[in-house]
Amino acid sequence: MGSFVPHTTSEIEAMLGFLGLDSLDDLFAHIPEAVRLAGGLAIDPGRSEADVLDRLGALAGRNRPAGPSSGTGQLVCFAGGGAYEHDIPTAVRALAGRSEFVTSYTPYQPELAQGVLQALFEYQTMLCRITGMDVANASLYDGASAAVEGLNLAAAATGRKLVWVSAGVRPAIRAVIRTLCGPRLEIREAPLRDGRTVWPDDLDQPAALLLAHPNHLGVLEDVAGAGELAHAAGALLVAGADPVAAGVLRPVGELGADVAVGEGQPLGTPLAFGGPYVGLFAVKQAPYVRRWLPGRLVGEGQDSEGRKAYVLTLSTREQHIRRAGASSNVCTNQTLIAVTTAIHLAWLGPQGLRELALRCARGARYTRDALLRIRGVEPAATAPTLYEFAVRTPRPAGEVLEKLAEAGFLGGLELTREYPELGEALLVTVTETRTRADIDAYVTAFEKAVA
Amino acid sequence: MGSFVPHTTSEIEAMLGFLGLDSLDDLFAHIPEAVRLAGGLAIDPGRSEADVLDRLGALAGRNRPAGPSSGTGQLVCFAGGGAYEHDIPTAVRALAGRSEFVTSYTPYQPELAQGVLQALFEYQTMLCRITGMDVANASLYDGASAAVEGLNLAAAATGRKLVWVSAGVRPAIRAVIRTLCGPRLEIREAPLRDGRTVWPDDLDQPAALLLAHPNHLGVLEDVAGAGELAHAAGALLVAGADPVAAGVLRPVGELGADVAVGEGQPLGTPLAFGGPYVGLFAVKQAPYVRRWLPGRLVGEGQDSEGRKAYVLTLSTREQHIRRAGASSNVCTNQTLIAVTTAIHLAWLGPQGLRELALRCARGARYTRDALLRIRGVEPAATAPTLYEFAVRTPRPAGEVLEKLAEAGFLGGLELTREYPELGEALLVTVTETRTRADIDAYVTAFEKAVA
Amino acid sequence: MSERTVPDLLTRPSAGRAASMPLMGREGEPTVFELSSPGRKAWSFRETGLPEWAPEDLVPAEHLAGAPPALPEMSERDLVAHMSRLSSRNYSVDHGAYPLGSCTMKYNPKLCDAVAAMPALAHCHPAQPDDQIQGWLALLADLERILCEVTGTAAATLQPAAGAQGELTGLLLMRAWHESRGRTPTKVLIPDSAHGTNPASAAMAGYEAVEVPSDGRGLVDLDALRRLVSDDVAGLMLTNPNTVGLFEVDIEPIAAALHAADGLLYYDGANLNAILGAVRPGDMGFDIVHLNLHKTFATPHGGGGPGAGPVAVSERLAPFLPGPLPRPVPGEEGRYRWEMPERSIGRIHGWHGNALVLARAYAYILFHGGEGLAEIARTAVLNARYLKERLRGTYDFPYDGPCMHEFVASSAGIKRKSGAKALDLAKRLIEEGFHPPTMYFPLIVDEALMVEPTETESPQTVEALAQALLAVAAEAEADGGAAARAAPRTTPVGRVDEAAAARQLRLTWSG
Amino acid sequence: MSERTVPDLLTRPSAGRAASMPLMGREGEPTVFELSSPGRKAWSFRETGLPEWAPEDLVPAEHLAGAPPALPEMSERDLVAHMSRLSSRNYSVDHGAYPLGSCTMKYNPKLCDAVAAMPALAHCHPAQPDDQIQGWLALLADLERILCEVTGTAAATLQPAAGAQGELTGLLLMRAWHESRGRTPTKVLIPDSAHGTNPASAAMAGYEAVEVPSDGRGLVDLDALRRLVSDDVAGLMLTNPNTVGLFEVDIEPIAAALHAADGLLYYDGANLNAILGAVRPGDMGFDIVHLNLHKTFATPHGGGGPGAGPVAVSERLAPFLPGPLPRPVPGEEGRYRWEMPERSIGRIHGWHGNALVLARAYAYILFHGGEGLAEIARTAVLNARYLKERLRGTYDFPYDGPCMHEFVASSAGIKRKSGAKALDLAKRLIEEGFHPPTMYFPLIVDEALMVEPTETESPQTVEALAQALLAVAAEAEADGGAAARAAPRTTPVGRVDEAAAARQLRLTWSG
Ligand SMILES: Cc1ncc(COP(=O)(O)O)c(C=O)c1O
Ligand SMILES: Cc1ncc(COP(=O)(O)O)c(C=O)c1O
Repeated sequence: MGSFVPHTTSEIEAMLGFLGLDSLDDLFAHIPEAVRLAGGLAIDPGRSEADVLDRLGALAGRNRPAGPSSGTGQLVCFAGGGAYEHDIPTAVRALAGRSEFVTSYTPYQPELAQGVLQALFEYQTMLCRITGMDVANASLYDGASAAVEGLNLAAAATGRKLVWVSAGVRPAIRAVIRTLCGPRLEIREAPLRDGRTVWPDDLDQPAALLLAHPNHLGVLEDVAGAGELAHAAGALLVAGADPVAAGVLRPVGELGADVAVGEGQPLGTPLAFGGPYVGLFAVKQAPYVRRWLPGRLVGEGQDSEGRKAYVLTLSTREQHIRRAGASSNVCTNQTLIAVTTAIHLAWLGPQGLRELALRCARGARYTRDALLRIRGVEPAATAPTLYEFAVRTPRPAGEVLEKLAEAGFLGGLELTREYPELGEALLVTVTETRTRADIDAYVTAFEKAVA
Repeated sequence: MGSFVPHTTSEIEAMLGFLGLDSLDDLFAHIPEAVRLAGGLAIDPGRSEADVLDRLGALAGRNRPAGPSSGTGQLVCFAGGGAYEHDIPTAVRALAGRSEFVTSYTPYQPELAQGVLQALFEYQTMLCRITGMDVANASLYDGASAAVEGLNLAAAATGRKLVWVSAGVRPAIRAVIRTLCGPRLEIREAPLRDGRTVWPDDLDQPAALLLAHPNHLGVLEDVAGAGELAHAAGALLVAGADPVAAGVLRPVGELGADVAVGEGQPLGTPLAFGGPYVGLFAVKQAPYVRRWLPGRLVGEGQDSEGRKAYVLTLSTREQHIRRAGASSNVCTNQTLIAVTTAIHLAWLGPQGLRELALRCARGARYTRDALLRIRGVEPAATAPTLYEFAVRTPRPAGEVLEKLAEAGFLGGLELTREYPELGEALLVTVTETRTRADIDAYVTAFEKAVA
Repeated sequence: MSERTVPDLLTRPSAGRAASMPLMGREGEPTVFELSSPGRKAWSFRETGLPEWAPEDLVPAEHLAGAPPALPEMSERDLVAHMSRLSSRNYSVDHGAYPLGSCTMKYNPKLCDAVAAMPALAHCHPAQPDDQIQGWLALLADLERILCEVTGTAAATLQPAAGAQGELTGLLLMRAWHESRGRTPTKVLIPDSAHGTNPASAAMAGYEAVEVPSDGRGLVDLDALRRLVSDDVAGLMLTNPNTVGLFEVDIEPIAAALHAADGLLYYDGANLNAILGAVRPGDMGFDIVHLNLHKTFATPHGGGGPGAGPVAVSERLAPFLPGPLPRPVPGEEGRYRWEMPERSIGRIHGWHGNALVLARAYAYILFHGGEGLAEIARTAVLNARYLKERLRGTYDFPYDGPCMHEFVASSAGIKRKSGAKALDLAKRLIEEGFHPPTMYFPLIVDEALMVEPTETESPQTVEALAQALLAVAAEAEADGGAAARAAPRTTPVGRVDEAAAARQLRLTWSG
Repeated sequence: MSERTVPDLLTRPSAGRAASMPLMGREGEPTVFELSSPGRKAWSFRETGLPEWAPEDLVPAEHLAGAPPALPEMSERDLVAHMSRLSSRNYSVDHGAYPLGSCTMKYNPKLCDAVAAMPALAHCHPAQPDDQIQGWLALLADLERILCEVTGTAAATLQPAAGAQGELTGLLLMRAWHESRGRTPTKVLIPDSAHGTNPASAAMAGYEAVEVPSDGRGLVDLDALRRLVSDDVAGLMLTNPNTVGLFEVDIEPIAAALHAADGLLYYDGANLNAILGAVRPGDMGFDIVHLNLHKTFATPHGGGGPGAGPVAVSERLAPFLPGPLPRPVPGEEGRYRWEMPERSIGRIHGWHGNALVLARAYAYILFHGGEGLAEIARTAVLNARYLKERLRGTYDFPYDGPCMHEFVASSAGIKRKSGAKALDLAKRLIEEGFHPPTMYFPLIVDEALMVEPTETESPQTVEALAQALLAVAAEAEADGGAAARAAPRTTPVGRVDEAAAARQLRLTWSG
C-alpha cells in the first residue's frame, strides 16, 4: 500500500504519549458516535506507485488522443472550437513545470512569492497588450467563467439585468452563462446571419452585449459596430478575444470593447480533455477596476526599504474581505496556466505571435479551398474567417466524422445539433501543426467520407 | 532555421563598431586562408524545434524499446547482463531533473555549488555503506571504466603489472580492460568452472585479482576466498559489486575486497541504450586515497566563518594539478547520475533496497524453476544465483531470442559467442518489474520457442 | 587606440546577470519588457510546405492589425534564465513546510505529475466522440464513485474548476431542488466563521447570505440557528470541522433543525483532510458537498490554481446535477457515454472541468486506497493536536475544543505584552525557515494564526515548527516585538507595504 | 495539566524546515543521514503475485547479509524537500551567465531534454539485436557522419564518455597506427598551456608526455617544437584555438614538422565553439580529433557529467577505431548493423557510449544545421572579442593576439596595485551576480582569469559582465582588495577553506 505519511509507529506513540492519549482513535473520541463511519471506506486497498502508473496507463490506452503534434498522437487533429492542438515549446513546458511555481500557494506572503507575483504582473501586462485593454486580472477559470464574470461586471456597473449574447459564442459557453447568470440576469440571444451576429434593433436597456471574435463558426465579427450599438444603448461591450488571432487582428480594445474575455489554452496548454485551461479577463481602466473587477490582481509596490516589490492588491474587492458584497466569489483561479501563458507569449514575442496566427490562417485557407472543391461540400458561411471555418457536408456530419476517425483524423466538430439552421455542418480547424501532407491526406479522406 | 543566438543585426553592428571591424568575417581574418573552410559545412539546413522533435520521434519509432515497465514498452524485458530495466520512482526522476543539478558545471566554486557538493558527499557516504568500503569517489564513467581504474590503482599501489581478470566479468568490460590497460599492464584471464572463477595455483606476483559478484552468469562468487588468495600474493582484490544485490548480499568490503567497482545504472537510470550510466568506485581507507584514488572527491570543510561547507578536495591527485603524474586522466565524470543514484538510494532506504533485491530474486527463482521444467532446457551452471541465471537451450540461443521477440519479449542475452563452453545458452534476468503474469506468458513463449 | 564608447544598445538590463537569484544576491529581477531587445526571438515553427499567403491575402483590411502586440522580444536562453530566477524567488511545498491553515499544503506527489503528463490523457480533445475517450470516461466515472463513497453521497459533478465554483454549483442545485418543489426561499444561513467564498457564492446564486453567530465554543450557536431557520431559508452552508478547526458536535440537531424547515445542508468540504474515512458528510445529513481536490487530494496549488471543486449530492438532488456526466452504457460492460441528467441545472464549465487535475486526484486515491485515506486523516489530526498542545501557555486558544486537522491560535496575548501583531510574528517566522500560517482568518478570532501542518510533515518538522513559534513569541516578549516588526530580513524583499500598493495602483508594466 | 516533556525522537533535525534555502535563510542543510528516522520509508513496489520466498530460501547463508546497508530512512516528502533545497543552493546555466573559460557553458536547450526523454530512445537495452534498434543505429550513424563533416575527418567512434576518455582513445589509435607500421615511438608532445587531461591521458596510454614551450605570442614555439620532433615522437596534441584562446596561426608548419617525422597530429577538440563551419581540424592536418559534446554541442554538464567525447579520425586511422560501429547493411537501403572495424583497438566503453548524450547533441545539430553552427562560432568569437576589448586597460593580456571564443586575462597588475588575487576578484564577482571565470588556468599565465562568454549570452549580458569585471577591479584598487578578500558575502556559505579540507579529510558522513 502506498503512503506519504512519514510517521513511524514509535513516533506516533511518542506523540500520543505527549498528548496523554492511548490511541489514534482517541483523537476522534469527541465526535458523536452516530455520525462516525463504521467499517471504513469501500475503496480498494492502496497500491504502489508502479501499480498506479500501470493502471492509469491502461486506462489512458483506451483513449485515442488527438496529439501531441510532435509524437505519438493517434488522430491527426482538425478539430478546435474552443480547444486547440498547438505545439508547446519545450522551454515553456520546462519552466512552467518548475516546482516553485507548481507547488506554491496563492502568493499571500509577498516576501516569499516574488516569483509568482512578478510572473503574474508580466502576464497582466502582456494580456493588456494583446487585447488592447488597460487592466487585466491574474486569471479566471476558463473562457466560460470569464464570459460569465464579464456579464456580471457589466450588470453591476450599469445596474441593469438584461444581457444580449451572440449565437456566435460557443454553445457550451452560452450554456454556462445560462446556468450561472440565469438566477440573476435576463439572457437573450442574438442570432447569426451568414455567420455574423445580427443585433436586434431594439436593445431594450441592456447591461451588455457579448460576442466572440472570431466566433464559433470561425467568422470575424463586426466588433466596432457592436461597440457602437452597445455604447449607444448605455451598455458595455464584452468581447471574446482569441489570443492566437491577436497576432494579426486589431485588438478588441481598439474596437470599442469595454471588457475582453477569452480562453488562454492555445498558448502553452495541451488539449487536456478540456482543462485546466485559463480564463482571460481584461477591462478598460475607469470605472470598473477598484469596485467591480473580479479575481486576483497583482500590483507593483515597495518593501520597507523602498525596493520594488510585487503584491496582491485591491483585495477589498474580494470575497475574503467583502464576502457577500465581493465583485465575484472566485478564490483559487488558474495561476499556473496564466504563468504558462505569459511564458509562451514571451517565447513568441510580437513576430512569433503574428507568425503563429498567419500559419494557422494559411493552413485553414489551403484546407478550405481544397474541401470546397469536393463535390457537395459547401461553405456554411461566406463571411471572412481566420483559421476555423464551417462547411456543409452532403452526408450527415456525424457520419463523416466517423469515417474520418477510421482514417486517422479527428476531422472537426459537428455543428448540426447546435446550429440546425446550417443543416449538416462541420467546424474545421487548422493550426500551425498541420503540414501540407497532413492536409492533403485529410482532404482525400474527406472526399471519400462524403462520397 | 533554429538558433539560440540572441544577437540582433543592430547589436552585431554595434559590437563590431566598438571593435572597429566591418564584418563578422573580420574576426577570423588572422587565420591562414589555406586552413579556412570555404563553402560551409555540408550539413542540412537547420529546422524548427517541432521539426527536430518530429524527426527524432520518427527515428525513435524505428526502435522496439524494452521498457519502461509502467507504460509503453514494446518488448517485455527479461534481459540484463549489465543493463537493467527497473522502475524509476517519479520523485527520483523529478529531483534529478532539476535544472540546478542538470545545467551546472563541476563544482569548482563551492560557494555557488553547495547543492551538488552535498549531494555528492551523501552519494559517497551511501556508496561506502552499500559496498562496505571506507572512501568512495564522486563517480567514474561506467562499470567498465571503474574496473579499469581499479586495476590501475592496484598496479600503482603494488608497483606490479600483472592482473588476473575473472571470466565471470562481463565480456565487454574485459574488452575495455584489454583496450585501456593493455598498453601498460599484463592481463590474464581466470576461467569459470560451473559458473565460478577458478584462480590459478600460481598467481605469479599479481597486482590485482578482479571478479564480479554476482558474475556475468548471475552466479555468486567466493569473494572471501579470492580476497585471501589476493592478499597472500600481495595483490589487491578488486570486486565488481552489484548495487541492487547489495540489499541482501554481504558487502564486498566485509569479504576482503580492497577496491569495490560497479555499475550504478540499476538505481534510477533507464536502459538508455547503454548510457549515460555511472561507474561506482570505492576503496578501503589507507593507503590508497591520498595518492592513488582516481576521480573527483568531495570533502566536508568550513567556510571563513566556521560554517560547515562542502568542497572538492585532494585535487593534487588530479590531472589539472599533477598532469602526467595524476592518479587518472578523468575530468568530467557522471555527476548527475551519481546524484540520481544517491536520491534513489535514499528513496529506497535499507528496507527498500533489501526488498528490491528480494523481489528480483523471487522473480528469478520462479522463472528459473519454470524454465527448467521445459524439456531440453538445462542450467548452464548449478552454483547459486540471485536474479540472473544462465540456461542451456535445445535450439540455437539466437533463434530462441528471435522467436521470443516475435512474441513480445526481450528474452535474455545470448551467451554462446562469449562462452562457447556453455553451448547454446542464454542469460535470463528478472527484476522487480516482472509480475507472475509476465513470467507465465514468457515461459509459455519460451516453451514454444524451443519446441 | 582612441577612446571607444560603449553602444547604448548594450547597456540595457542584462538577462544573464543573476543578482536577483537569492543564492547570489538580493537585487530585483528586471521584467521581461526590460529584458526585451527589438528583433530578438526564441520562436521557430514547423516547416509545412504550404503556400505563403501574405497577411493581406488572409485577413480583410478592416480586421488586420497594423503591427502585432508589443510583446517582449527575448531569446529562449534569456527567457529561461529570467523565469528560472523568478522561480528561485518563490517558496513552495517542494522546498519546505507550508502550514497555511485552511489550505492543506501537503506534499504533492510526483506520481501525479507523471499521470497528468501521460500523452494519452493530456492530448485528448474535449469534444471527441465517446468511443474515442473511453479511458477518460472510465476514469471520471470511477473518480465520481469514489468521491461519493468518501462523502456518503449518491452522485457528483466533476465540472467545477475550484471550491468557489463548487459552492456556486451547490447553491444552484439547492435552488433547483426548492424550485422543483414549488418553493423559492431567498436566504442561505452561513456561520460567521465561514470562508469568504460562502457568502460570495450565495450572493452569486441570488441568495441573501444570513450570518449565524458562533457560540463560546467556536461552534454554531444552536439556539441562534434555530431562531434563524424559517420557511424563507433555502439551507445552511457549514464546514465541519469548521474554520476554527473544531468538529461541530451538534451536527445532528443542526441538521434536524434545517430539515424540519425543508432546508438543505450544504457541506463546504474544501478541507476534508480531517474526516477521510472517519466521518462522512452524507451520514451527517448533508445533501450537497463540494471538495477541493487541490487540498485534500494533493493536486498542487500552482501558485493560486488550477484546482478542482467537484460537487457531490444525495440521491434526491442527483437529477439536478450539471452535465454531461459519464454513465455506463446499458448492456455494454465497461463502456461509458456522456449523459445529461434529466433535470440538470446545465453546464458549469466550458468543457468537463479541470480534467488533468481530476486525473491527479484519482491517482492519489488509487495510491492510498480506503485505509490509506483514513491514515491521512488520523495523522493530520495527530500533527495538529500535537502542535497545538506544544503552543499552549504561549499562544491563546479562544476556542479550545479538541482540534481536528488544524487549529486557530490567537496571538492577542503576545501583542498585549510585546506589541507584536500576528503579522509580525508571521513575518518573523519566515526567518526561522517556515512559511507563516494563515493570518487574520477566521474573522471571529483576534490576531488569528490558523495552523495546518498536514499529515505529510514529519513529527520532527511539527516539533521544529512548534519551537520556532515559541521562540518568536518569547523573543517578542523580550524585545518588545522589535525583531518581529523588522522581519523578514532574510528574503529578497523586506516587508511589503500592501496598503500603499493599493492606493498607488500599478497593475501593468509601463517602463 | 502537568508539565509534559517533548519526546527526544521528535527533536531531531527537521526535513520540513527550509532555513537552508537561500530564499529563506543562510543555515546549512542537514544531511540525509541526519534527516533519517528508523522505520520511515518512501518506497513501494508493484504487486507481482509471486510466491514470497524468504531471504534464506533465496540466498545461501554465507552470502546473506545480516542487515541491509545503513541507508537513510526518509519519507518521499522529506527527500523531495531536502533535494529541492539542495538544488536551490546551486548555481546553473539555467539561472544565469556562467563564463567559465574552457568549459563552454552555453544554454542547454530544453528541446534536447525532450529528446533524451523519448521513451523509445531511453528504454532500449544496449544488447538488443540490430533489428530492434534501427532508430538508434541510424541516429548514431548520422551523428558520426556529421561530426566527421564538422571536423574534416573520415570516421568516428562515439564510445568515449568524456573528453579525457576521448584523448586516451585517440592516443591508443596513435599507438596502433604506429605499431601497424612497425614503429613504437614513446613520446607525445604537448604544449605547456595544454589542459591537464592531455599529459594525464598520454601517461595512461603508456607515453611519455614532453612539454612544448609557448612563445611570446602564447603560441607554440615553432623552433622549440622543431627541436623536439624526432623519430621517437608519436605525435603532438594540440588545441586550436589553444587554451589561451588564440589561433595557432603556424599550424601549417607545425603540421609539416610532425608529418615529416612520421608523427601524428592530435586535436584536442574539447572546445570547438570558435571554429564550427570556419576551420576544420582535418583540413589543418590533424589525424585525430576528440570533441566534447557537453561543451560545443550544449549537452548539459550535470554538475560534472555525464558528457560525451567522440573521436574522429582521418581515413588512414579509421581501420583502428574502437567498435562496434553502426554501418549500413549493404544492399538494404536505410538499414544499419553493428560492425567491428578490422584492426580495431577494441572497446572503450562498456556499451556504446553515453547514448542519450549523443542523442541530445544530434538534436542540437539538426536544430542549427550547417549555417547555424557557423553562426554559433561567429557569435561566440564576437562576444569574447568584445568582452576582451572592454577589459583592456584594466586587465592585462600577456598574450594579446586576436582572441577566438575565449581569452585569458591576467589580474597580476591589479594584484600588484591592490593585493587582490584572481581568486579574490572571482569571489567578488559572485556578489555582482556572475559566476566567476576559470581561475589560474592555463598555468602559463600569472593570476589567470579565463573568460568564455559563449554565443548564447546576449550583448547586454556580455556588457554587464564587462562592467562587473571592471567594477571589482576598480573597487580593489580603491580599497586595497578588502571587499574582494571578504567575498562572497551573499552566498549560503562564505569563502571555503580548501586547504584545510584537504588536510583534515572528511569524505563521508559519520554523525
Ligand atoms: C473552507 C474553504 N471554503 C472554500 C474555499 C474556496 O475554495 P477555492 O479556493 O478552491 O475556490 C476554501 C479555500 O480557499 C476554503 O478553505
Ligand atoms: C581543452 C580541454 N581538453 C580536455 C578536456 C577534458 O574533457 P572532459 O572533462 O570531458 O574529460 C577539457 C574539459 O575539461 C578541456 O577544456
